[in-house]
Amino acid sequence: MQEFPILPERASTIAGEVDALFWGLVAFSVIAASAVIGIVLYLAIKYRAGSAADRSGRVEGNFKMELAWIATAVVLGIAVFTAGAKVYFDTVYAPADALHVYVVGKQWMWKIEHPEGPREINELHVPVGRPVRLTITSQDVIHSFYVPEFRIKMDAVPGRYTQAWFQATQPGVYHLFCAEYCGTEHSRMIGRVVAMTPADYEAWLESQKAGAVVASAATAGGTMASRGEQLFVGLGCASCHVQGPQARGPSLVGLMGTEVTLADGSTVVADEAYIRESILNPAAKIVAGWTPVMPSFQGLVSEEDIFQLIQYIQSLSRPGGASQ
Amino acid sequence: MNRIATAASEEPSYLGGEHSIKSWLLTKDHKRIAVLYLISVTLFFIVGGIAALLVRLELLTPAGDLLTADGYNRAFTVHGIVMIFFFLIPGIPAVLGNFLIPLMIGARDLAFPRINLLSWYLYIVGGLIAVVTILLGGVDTGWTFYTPYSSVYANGAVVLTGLAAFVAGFSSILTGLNFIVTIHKMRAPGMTWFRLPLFVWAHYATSLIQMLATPVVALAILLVVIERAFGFGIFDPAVGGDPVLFQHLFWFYSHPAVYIMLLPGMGVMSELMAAFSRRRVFGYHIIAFSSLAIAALGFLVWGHHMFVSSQSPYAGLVFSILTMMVAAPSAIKVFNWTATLHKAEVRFDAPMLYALGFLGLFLIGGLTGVMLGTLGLDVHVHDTYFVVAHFHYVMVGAVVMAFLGGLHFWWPKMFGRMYPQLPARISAVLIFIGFNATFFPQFVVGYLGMPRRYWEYVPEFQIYHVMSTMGSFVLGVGYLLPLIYLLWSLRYGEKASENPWDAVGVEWLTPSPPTSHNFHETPTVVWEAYEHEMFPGSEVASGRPAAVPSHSRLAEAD
Amino acid sequence: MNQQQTHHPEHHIGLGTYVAVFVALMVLLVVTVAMIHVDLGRTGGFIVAMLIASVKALLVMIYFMHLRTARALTRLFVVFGFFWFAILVVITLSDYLTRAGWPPRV
Amino acid sequence: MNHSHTAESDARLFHQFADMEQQHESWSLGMWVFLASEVLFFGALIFSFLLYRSVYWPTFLEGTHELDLVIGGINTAILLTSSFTMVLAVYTAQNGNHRMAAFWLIVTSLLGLAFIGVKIHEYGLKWEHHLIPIQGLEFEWHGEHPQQARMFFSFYFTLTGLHALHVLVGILAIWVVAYRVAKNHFGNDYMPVEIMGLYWHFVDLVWIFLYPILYLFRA
Repeated sequence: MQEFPILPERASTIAGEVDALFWGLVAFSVIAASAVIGIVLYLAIKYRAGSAADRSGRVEGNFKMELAWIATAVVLGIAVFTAGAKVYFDTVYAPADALHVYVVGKQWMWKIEHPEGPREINELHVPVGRPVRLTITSQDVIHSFYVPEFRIKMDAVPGRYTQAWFQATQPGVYHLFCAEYCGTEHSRMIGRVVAMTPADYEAWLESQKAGAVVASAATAGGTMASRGEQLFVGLGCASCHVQGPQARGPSLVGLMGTEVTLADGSTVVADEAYIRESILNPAAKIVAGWTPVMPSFQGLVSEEDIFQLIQYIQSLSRPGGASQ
Repeated sequence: MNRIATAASEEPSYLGGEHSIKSWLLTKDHKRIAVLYLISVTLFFIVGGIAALLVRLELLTPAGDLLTADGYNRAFTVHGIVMIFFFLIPGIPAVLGNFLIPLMIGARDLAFPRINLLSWYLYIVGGLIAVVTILLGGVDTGWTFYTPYSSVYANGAVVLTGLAAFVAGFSSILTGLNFIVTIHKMRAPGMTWFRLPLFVWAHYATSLIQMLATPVVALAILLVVIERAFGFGIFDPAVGGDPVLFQHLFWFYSHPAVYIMLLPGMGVMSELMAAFSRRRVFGYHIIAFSSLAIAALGFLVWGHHMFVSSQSPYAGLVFSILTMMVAAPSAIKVFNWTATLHKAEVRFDAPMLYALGFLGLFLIGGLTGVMLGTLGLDVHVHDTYFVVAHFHYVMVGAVVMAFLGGLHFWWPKMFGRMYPQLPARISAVLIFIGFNATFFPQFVVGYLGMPRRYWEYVPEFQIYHVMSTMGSFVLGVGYLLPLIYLLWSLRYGEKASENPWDAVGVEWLTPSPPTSHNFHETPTVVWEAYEHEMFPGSEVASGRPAAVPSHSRLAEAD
Repeated sequence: MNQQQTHHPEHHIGLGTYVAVFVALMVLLVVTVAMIHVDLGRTGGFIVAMLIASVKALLVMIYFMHLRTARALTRLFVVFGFFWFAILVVITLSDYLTRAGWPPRV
Repeated sequence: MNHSHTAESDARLFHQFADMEQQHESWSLGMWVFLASEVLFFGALIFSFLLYRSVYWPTFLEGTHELDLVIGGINTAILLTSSFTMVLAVYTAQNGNHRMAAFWLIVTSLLGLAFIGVKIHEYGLKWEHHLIPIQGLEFEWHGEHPQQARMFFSFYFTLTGLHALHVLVGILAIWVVAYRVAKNHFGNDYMPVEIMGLYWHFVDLVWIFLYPILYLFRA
């Protein structure tokens, strides 16, 4: 008889918290349920028709007890809510120094890309002990990136980016599922998350880079940023977005994460979603002082291309990034 | 012992009269319409059950070997759509509510009999469209129709299925409309709001939800149908539409819809606990108002279905705290039902066993609902079999148990025949055991991470699916038993008296089965809810003068 | 629960009132159209237009639909309808507004 | 189905009601409860439209300019007048003058038809300008974002289409009621006309909100 699992492995920092919350609620439920069932059976048997129990002084209602019961239910509810919310907020905002990974859900496969360059299908290699931030989107329908052993889940919604993060604690191979129904092969859109010691991870990165050089130029090995740069030139972005007088578009050097004032006076933070929107729907947010001449690239660039362009633009903000 | 029943015994019962097709298909008698609903609802339960059986058989093995992937997706979609729109939503209100509400409040019929018949015809038209789409291959979108899959990528008859759901929804609106007006305007003299049976209170709250929630899902499904037929792109992200807006509109109805299914069950539960404890329900007013509280709060919590759907964390907080509040009225009801057993005379007839089964399964369903409403936990268990187990515990465990309990309780009144007690008790216990065997393992495999709607799954989950499928066979047998002995009782069951369970309620004053006009004269209610001492129909008070029949509404007792 | 009202309580809304309400509605129609020339900004224009529309709606409901003489129960259901619509709007906006500020990022 | 016919001209009391007053109140409450559910139906659609308008307001602005403000205004005036004639119908029915009531009902339905006629004319204009967002039809948009413009017009056609459908159903119902009032089927019972009036006023109410939302936001 194969091993009889009751709980998925605790392979991420928050897994322990989620399980503690779960066992707490299970314990509370078992106590509450057995208390009620116990009382019901006791009363039903004691006062069964024909039994000689004393039935004088029947109570039709007791407002104080009712209020007490309502109060306990509400107070318990708030307590459970706060416990749950605390654990939840640990899963929402990723720490700043997190390793960044881009995930694109597509009908019936997960395409994962590391800034350092490796691209994987239905596989995700991550180092143990370091937070990993996922920027997730979908190319067609709604999927959901779900790693039970890490207790994280986040929908991949087409048309926008969603965030999730985890920090693996134990090396091992864990399940990757799609949790939102997405069509015929929904149950085959699964894969593996391989958590490795940092040394193994570095070795894996090197092997990926080496392997990539051998691969054809078309898949253009090297980092996402370098692939982004090639796209930046290939698609003609470089002809407008340059520094200096003949620029017809705002310079993108040092743009990432800064405040941008728009033509209608409002300001917006230049994050990934802003760049994606500006590529696909340029007229939505026109930078102050520039005319809306940029054509839309809707349909010309895939989700991976946009990720690579974002990485390239991000690399322009880091000192010593690729020169323009 | 002059009762209204004896005065009207020469009149034929509503079943007696003429038996032509026209007299049944064009009837305006709420009791006949209830029987029509009972037959059609049972047929759809069987269709949904077969789809469930296919799903369970497929999941016996990790590999997809019984059905193709597409076949499996269509099977669970048929199971979802048929069970929810064509069994659970009409279920108790259309069968028991239609039959009993006029009787319980001393009215000759519902306020709008013709609209009641129209409601049944809309239900049948919706049902036929659904059956046609199933024969055409059905849809593979799940009963939730999430966009953009349903509106752009799905390749089934989504337009037809959407119309079926739309028409069935409109039938539900009309039933709700009928109940609200009847309960407000047609109560017999003396039947004040606080003398109403709790069954009627529960249906009043349910009708409010039906009226105020169903239009929004009617619109959401209509938009999906229009988008798919004309390519409007309202929910299509490729052209800038927002798929999450569909989820908001859909769940704005679909969570209150959960209470449309549950509240009538709670109404039946209150009646059964009162009747089989032979005492007034503990805290009558609190139970009545908790039904209204559930109806109102039920509208505020829909976002807990969308915690991980790119909904903002702030909205997640709002929905999670409100979900905890909606749990309170249900907890109060359980507390009051338990307290009703105190100093009672509990009889363990078949309906009471179903009621106790309801209590047990509803406890587990309710408490796991609180778990799912907790943000930290829902991230892990959302869209897994943990959720599947939760809503089956509440929808199938509680609601179907209450439906069967109510059916067994009022069967003698509806058809004038008593069913054999032993097989009824056996089926109640069998359903309880079979149900737990089917769905408790799903909690465990859900927490292990088994996602919903999976045709194939990883091998280590198989042990739980095998247990669940074995349990589902026991559950299946448990559900078939009542079909057999209840139909058997129609011909061979012994004649039932007016008040076989010695319960309190105006419906127990009429003959079994009642005459087509319910009451020779409108009764006047002089007893409090569930007050055996003052109730003319109960053995305790036998020999006292019957309820004074009054000729017009204005001649009032109080 | 028994009401001793006259047989036709609604009778006392006179023809004159109806004509006055009708004229008011027409005037408000002209006003709301004229308002587009007054530049109040996007949200300002929206609020004013909705206010005028609400006044027109109230006029129709109170006088033409006889809410003025209707029973409290009927008015309750009118309030239910609009209140539940408000629930849908307010709580759904709690998601859209906090997603990424205004305008909501669809 | 026995319903007591006290006198030919007297109203028809259905068997499940104890007296006429209970029947009247039930019908009135029934219609109001139904209208409450319709508020949710149109409300959810209008809310969705406003949400999209707040996100894509530049393109929706151009879409609004595409709609003819004057035609919309005329249509609103027509519906307001029809509400007024419906009130006259109810008023005359209350006074027992069922012939005049039938007349005003017919006038109301004719105004309804006029509204539908203007609507068809407007749709014709959109057809000529190739602004029908249905797939397969050529959608001509010289502005910035044709896809968002298509969405504006899909909302426009959904909103006005569903409303026009409700107007058509109202017109058919008016004809039935008008015929029976003319044939004096209801005797001195004005309630059927009143109920018809409630539905018609609601349809007018929806348009009172649709007109500014679709036609008037041009700033």
